[in-house]
Amino acid sequence: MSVDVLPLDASSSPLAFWSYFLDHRSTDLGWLWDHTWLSVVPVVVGLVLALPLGWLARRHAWVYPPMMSVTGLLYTIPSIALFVLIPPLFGLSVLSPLQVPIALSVYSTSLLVRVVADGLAAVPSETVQAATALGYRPLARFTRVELPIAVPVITAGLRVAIVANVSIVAVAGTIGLDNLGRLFDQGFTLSVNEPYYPPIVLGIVLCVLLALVLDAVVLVVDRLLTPWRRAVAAR
Amino acid sequence: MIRFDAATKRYPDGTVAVDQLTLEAPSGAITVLVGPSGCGKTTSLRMVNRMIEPTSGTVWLDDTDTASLPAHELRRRIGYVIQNAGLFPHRTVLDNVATVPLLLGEDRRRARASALELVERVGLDPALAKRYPAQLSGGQQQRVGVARALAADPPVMLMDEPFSAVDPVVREQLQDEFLRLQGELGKTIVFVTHDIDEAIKLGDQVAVLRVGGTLAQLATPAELLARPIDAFVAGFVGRDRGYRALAFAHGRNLPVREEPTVAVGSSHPGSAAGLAGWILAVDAERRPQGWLPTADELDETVTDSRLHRGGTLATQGGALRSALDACLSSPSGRGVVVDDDGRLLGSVTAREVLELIEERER
Amino acid sequence: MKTTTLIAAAAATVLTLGGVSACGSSSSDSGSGSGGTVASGLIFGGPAEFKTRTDGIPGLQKTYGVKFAKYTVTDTGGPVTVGALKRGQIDAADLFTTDPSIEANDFVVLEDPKSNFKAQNIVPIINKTKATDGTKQVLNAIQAKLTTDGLGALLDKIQNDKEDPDAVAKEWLDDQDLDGAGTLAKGVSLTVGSANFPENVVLADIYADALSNQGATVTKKLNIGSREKYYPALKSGSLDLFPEYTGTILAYLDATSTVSTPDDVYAALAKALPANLVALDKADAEDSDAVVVTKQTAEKYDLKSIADLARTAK
Amino acid sequence: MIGSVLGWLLDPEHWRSTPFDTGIWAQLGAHVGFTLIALAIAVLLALPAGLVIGHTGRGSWLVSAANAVRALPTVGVLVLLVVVISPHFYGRTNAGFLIPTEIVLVVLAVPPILSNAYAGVQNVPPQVRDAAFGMGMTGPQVLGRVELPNALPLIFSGFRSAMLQVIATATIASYVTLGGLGRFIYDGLAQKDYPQMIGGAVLVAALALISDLLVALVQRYAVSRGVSRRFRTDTGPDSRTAVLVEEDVR
Repeated sequence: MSVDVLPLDASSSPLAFWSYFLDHRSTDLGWLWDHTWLSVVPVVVGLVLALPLGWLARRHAWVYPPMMSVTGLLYTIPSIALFVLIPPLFGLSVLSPLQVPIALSVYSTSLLVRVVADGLAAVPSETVQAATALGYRPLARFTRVELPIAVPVITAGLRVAIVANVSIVAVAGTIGLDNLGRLFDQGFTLSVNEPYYPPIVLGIVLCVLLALVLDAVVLVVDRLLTPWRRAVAAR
Repeated sequence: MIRFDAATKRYPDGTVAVDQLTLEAPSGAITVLVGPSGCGKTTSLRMVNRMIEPTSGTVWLDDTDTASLPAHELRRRIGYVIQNAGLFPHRTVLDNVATVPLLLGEDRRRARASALELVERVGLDPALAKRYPAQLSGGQQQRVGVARALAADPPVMLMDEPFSAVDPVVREQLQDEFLRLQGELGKTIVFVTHDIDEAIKLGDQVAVLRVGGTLAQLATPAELLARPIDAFVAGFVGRDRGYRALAFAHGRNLPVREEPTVAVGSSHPGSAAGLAGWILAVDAERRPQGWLPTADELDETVTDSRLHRGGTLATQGGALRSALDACLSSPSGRGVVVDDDGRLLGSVTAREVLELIEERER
Repeated sequence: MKTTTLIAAAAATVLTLGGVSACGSSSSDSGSGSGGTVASGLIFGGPAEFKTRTDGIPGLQKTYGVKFAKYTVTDTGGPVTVGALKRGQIDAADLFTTDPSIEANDFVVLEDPKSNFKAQNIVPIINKTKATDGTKQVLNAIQAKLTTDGLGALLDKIQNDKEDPDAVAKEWLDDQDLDGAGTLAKGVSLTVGSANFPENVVLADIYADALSNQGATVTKKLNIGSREKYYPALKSGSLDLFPEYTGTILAYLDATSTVSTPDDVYAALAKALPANLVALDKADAEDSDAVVVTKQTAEKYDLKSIADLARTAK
Repeated sequence: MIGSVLGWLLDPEHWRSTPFDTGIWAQLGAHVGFTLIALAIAVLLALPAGLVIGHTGRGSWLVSAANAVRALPTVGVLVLLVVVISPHFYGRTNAGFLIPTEIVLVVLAVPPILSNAYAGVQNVPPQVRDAAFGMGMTGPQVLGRVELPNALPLIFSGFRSAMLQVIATATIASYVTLGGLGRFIYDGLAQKDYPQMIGGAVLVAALALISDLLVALVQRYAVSRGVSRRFRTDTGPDSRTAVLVEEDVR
């Protein structure tokens, strides 16, 4: 264990968040990292699950309404309840770090299934017919024609999901799971007699920065995947 | 009467859409603004109801400077029809048509009643009145658009490419219907199109605009075809304008000759001797049905399936263009001329039509 | 009818902004002139589990005949409870005896002569496989030096001076001459956990730092929420060491237990723990639940002990 | 597990309030109350703003700004506001906690309502707007009689999304001592009463579902068939445009 007797910082001004960060750098960076992967992994899992499900909902019209009802229903379960419900359902230990990513994957999948289905629905039917006429088989047509065209809609959904996740992960911090939400709990606990802002403000600042950075990453990926849109925009 | 007086539209970035346009659209007539894209024809039109405000110059509506009225009051006096109709998706056909009367404060029941009349007047089934625009075809929507513009009985109508989003067959129907309606109503109309054929067909006068928003030529369609003022207008009016000009030359003194016929369904063809290979088949009302080759077995019954139907028909009193076309499209070389009810009058040859044209040019 | 109930409830709970009125206790200021007890005019605030715990509301009623007008769920001796009590949203609260905010706000701790609350001595609960002689020696040495007042002082540094719990822990070890480097715990690798309140965190830091100084490989998993979250982890072996309180852990393991003195509780705890867990020495330091009121309330009703709450209001 | 949850839900004792235990009816009422207050404020703020921004095309940065607000962590903002606001309220009032909670819920509800109202007006086909002006409607008439009715499907979808988020998020009111259905979740957790906790979660989900159905019903009657395209002859899927309206945290 590192021997770090930390300098005392008693300033409770909201602007003291930076020196608070410097004082607790290693812990805070650890929580930032936890927060990051907890936000990202579920979106990746959600996308991987949502692609086939969304395709199915698009392919068979009768699948769409029930699938949207189920995903919509899952989305209404409050995250705090889901965090607590998941361990017994999945046979995990109560403290398992997996409960948050699993719960968030449920949300991300719910959100993205609709996005994928609607994104595929937005592919012009002439394009699909042209691809079929050119001899694409269904799978190749899906991966090489329909999916690329649906990318803008899907990335729009990904941006929403990832930003939402950053906020939901913080909720898990209040029940003691490691991430930036812990800063809120800390700040709250230390605000017994008078407000102690630095950890709270630091938490908000880091969460917002993280959300913005992750959002930007998705945006960059979107740009890379759809060069034709840049060509149109540059004209 | 609508008068543009040095009307100019210059945008902040310096582009000039309409440059010093001076033009009069006489009352009761159709004035068509035509030109390539970027010529400012739509901008000019929209300056009339101030959807676009002129940068300088004046647009007069009879003796009123349009700038002197509040824009929305001005617009309620002017019918406005646009491409794709711009119908309100959330209102039924009837309520779309009743829009302006309701805006003018007319009582709802009366507005609807007169709207229903108008729906019929533009040639729509009144059963469609309760439908929503999304349930109509493009042509039907366009008719509703016209009905809506007519609802408050405005003396002036502005029409911005109203028929360009429908297929050619429907477009022609709409154009004919429009001319019929204008024959009854006699509105003062400014009509924008990029289609020179439409301009020539519909316009009492046609204003050709060139890119940059200047007026190239204002003339009647016949004059425009006959005497384009410069190379731009000539190029825009098109290569076969000499032939198209025949559409404005009447065929009253066409030397129509009697044409031997056989009746469809008869087995005795009558005398086919001396005919150059083809005989005209008619029905019981003497309406031409098609040509029968004389080389065929003439004693067999004349049936529909044996007829050549290539020829077009000309009407006596119609344009020379249709007469010449009837000759050129007929397998026998003899153009069939009918009366207004479609009954056979006789035939004419291309040579005879050309002689008539030459005679007139002299 | 149900709609009416709903609307009425919505209005009552949201719009009156009141934590009151559910049973018509008009306000604590007017007292209840109708001859009720002092408590029947007061609103009590505390954690949700205090409502059902044997030594919570049921215990207060059974032992002292105290019945409050209403119960408002706040938090577990945290900022919400303190703030609500300070600002008059509630009149009496469940706080912990070591809480420095009691002194800071001039709150009055009501005596508990009939020992309704179980003894709450600090006790390390450790996984048997990690309880080597060396680790026992290190931890028991700490236990011997922990006092209630000392704990309050540590907490004050964290809560009011905003010092880092780990720094406070190191400072304390230094003050107590317990920070010497050594090899007593060499070769032991363990994970130390704590609940998410400062006192528990600083205790875990003290244990962890001392063991680390003595050569153990220590992983900290601090600020884990409530007992419901961390106890299963402790039991299953993903946590090895946890600072606990004899009374609450006993109540958690055996809800029916009625013992309350320090030694009885400690003895009962030893029996109640599962085979893989063991309790080391209990410290003198105690952090027990207490019924706390503001100074004004105490003076107004002349309150010294919990029993006074059951008197007829004047 | 399911049986004990059902048992908890079906026990009439749990629906009634006592001085010590607020029953399901009362907490449901409180939850609905929090939600209605937040939605009412959010609609009053965001709907006119979104409509006007969409109509004039000016101030669209406000929509982007509101969307950026989604990046704020809900819990963090709640804690911050409680710490700032609650010390100013004394006596028998929960205003010190209610106000922060409502602010958080309003902040959550504004972006979807605002951006969908904006997008709804923006999505009105330009020729429809052109025709409306061309027929002599004034700006407010165009907005009220043409743009608003055509934007309704998107406005409703934004409202529904906001409502679901608010209902789900109102549970964290209980994190700062307020009532609402979150009470059962937090109390159940603290009291190791898992049927109560899951029952609370089920109630929240049910409330969300039923509210959504009710609003869907209102939408059916409020939106012109010409816009929703629910024609009797049309057997195609519901054409409600599901614009991304970004659910957030609960």
